[in-house]
Amino acid sequence: AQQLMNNMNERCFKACVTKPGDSLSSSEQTCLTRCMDRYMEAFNIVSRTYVSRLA
Amino acid sequence: AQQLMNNMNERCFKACVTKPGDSLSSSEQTCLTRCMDRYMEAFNIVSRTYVSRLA
Amino acid sequence: AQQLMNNMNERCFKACVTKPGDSLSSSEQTCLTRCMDRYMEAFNIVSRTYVSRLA
Amino acid sequence: QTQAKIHSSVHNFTTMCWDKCITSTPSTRFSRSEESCLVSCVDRFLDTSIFLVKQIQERRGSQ
Amino acid sequence: QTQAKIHSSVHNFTTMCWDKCITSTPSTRFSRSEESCLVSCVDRFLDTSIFLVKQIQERRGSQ
Amino acid sequence: QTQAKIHSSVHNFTTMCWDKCITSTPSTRFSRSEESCLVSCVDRFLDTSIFLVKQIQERRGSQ
Repeated sequence: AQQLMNNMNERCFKACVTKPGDSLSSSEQTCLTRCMDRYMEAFNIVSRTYVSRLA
Repeated sequence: AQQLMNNMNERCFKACVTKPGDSLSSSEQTCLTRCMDRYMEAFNIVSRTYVSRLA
Repeated sequence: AQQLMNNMNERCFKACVTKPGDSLSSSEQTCLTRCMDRYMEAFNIVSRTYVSRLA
Repeated sequence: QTQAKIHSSVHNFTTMCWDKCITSTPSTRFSRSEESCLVSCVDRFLDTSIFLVKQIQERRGSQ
Repeated sequence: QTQAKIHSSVHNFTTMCWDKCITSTPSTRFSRSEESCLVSCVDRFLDTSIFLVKQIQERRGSQ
Repeated sequence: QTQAKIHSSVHNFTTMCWDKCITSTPSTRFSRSEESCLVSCVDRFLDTSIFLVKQIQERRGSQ
């Protein structure tokens, strides 16, 4: 879970906080919440696809 | 050899399969074969150049 | 210190030697000297900011 | 293949395929093309590994 | 947090924030915007980590 | 320098110089400029390391 969090933090920070300002703006926070959901979904899609190939 | 394969796979996939489709197209396969040859050639050039500097 | 040198070498080579030639040109050397100073400054800024958050 | 190696591959594939397929700002859901890109990215990467290993073996055989 | 982990984080943040904030050829000094970007990059990255952890905890709580 | 460290450096240089020098789709052979870029990339990277170490030593000496 640590690895997932680290990679997600990095990707979502890169995608959502393009110009770091004085605080996380509300639009950045909205983006981060969506990015978190999408990243976990991507992880599940990748996991499912990979495991189905190993079977 | 494992490290060489992993790096080559990653670089050649990136260079040749820009939009992953339903299967590897024949043009993607041609690109992969060339990329493999070039990557090994690059590895040899780098290796030779580096070793000549150590001598 | 080794880690700092490795990361600095990589970043400054990327920033200053965009088209590697027959030797390091004087403008590349000037760029590298500046890049070294800026990289160390960046390291200090990041270090200070991070430590102040941990306190 | 051990459990740990599979896990580490899934993490690698997720970051690699995220970088390849998700180029716009994250939205409330994946577009159809983003989702199919993620699936194909994993499948074609595995195909690429197999393809390259076969190429190497063929050459060794023909030497 | 151990000393070694802090050190490794500082190295990671330096490379990540350098890549995000320093886009022009290195000069005799940082511009004001480069310097403030480096500071904000570290602060907002830490905010992002805290924000995402909280989001996950809230969801777990509401399940 | 041990054998293992040299090996690991060759892998690092190959990926770094590949990314710097090979920007078009791989062809049946390297262009002359790609090949000379690969050689110069390794040589100038080693020069850069030596140059930066010297700069640091000079400053320490003059303090």
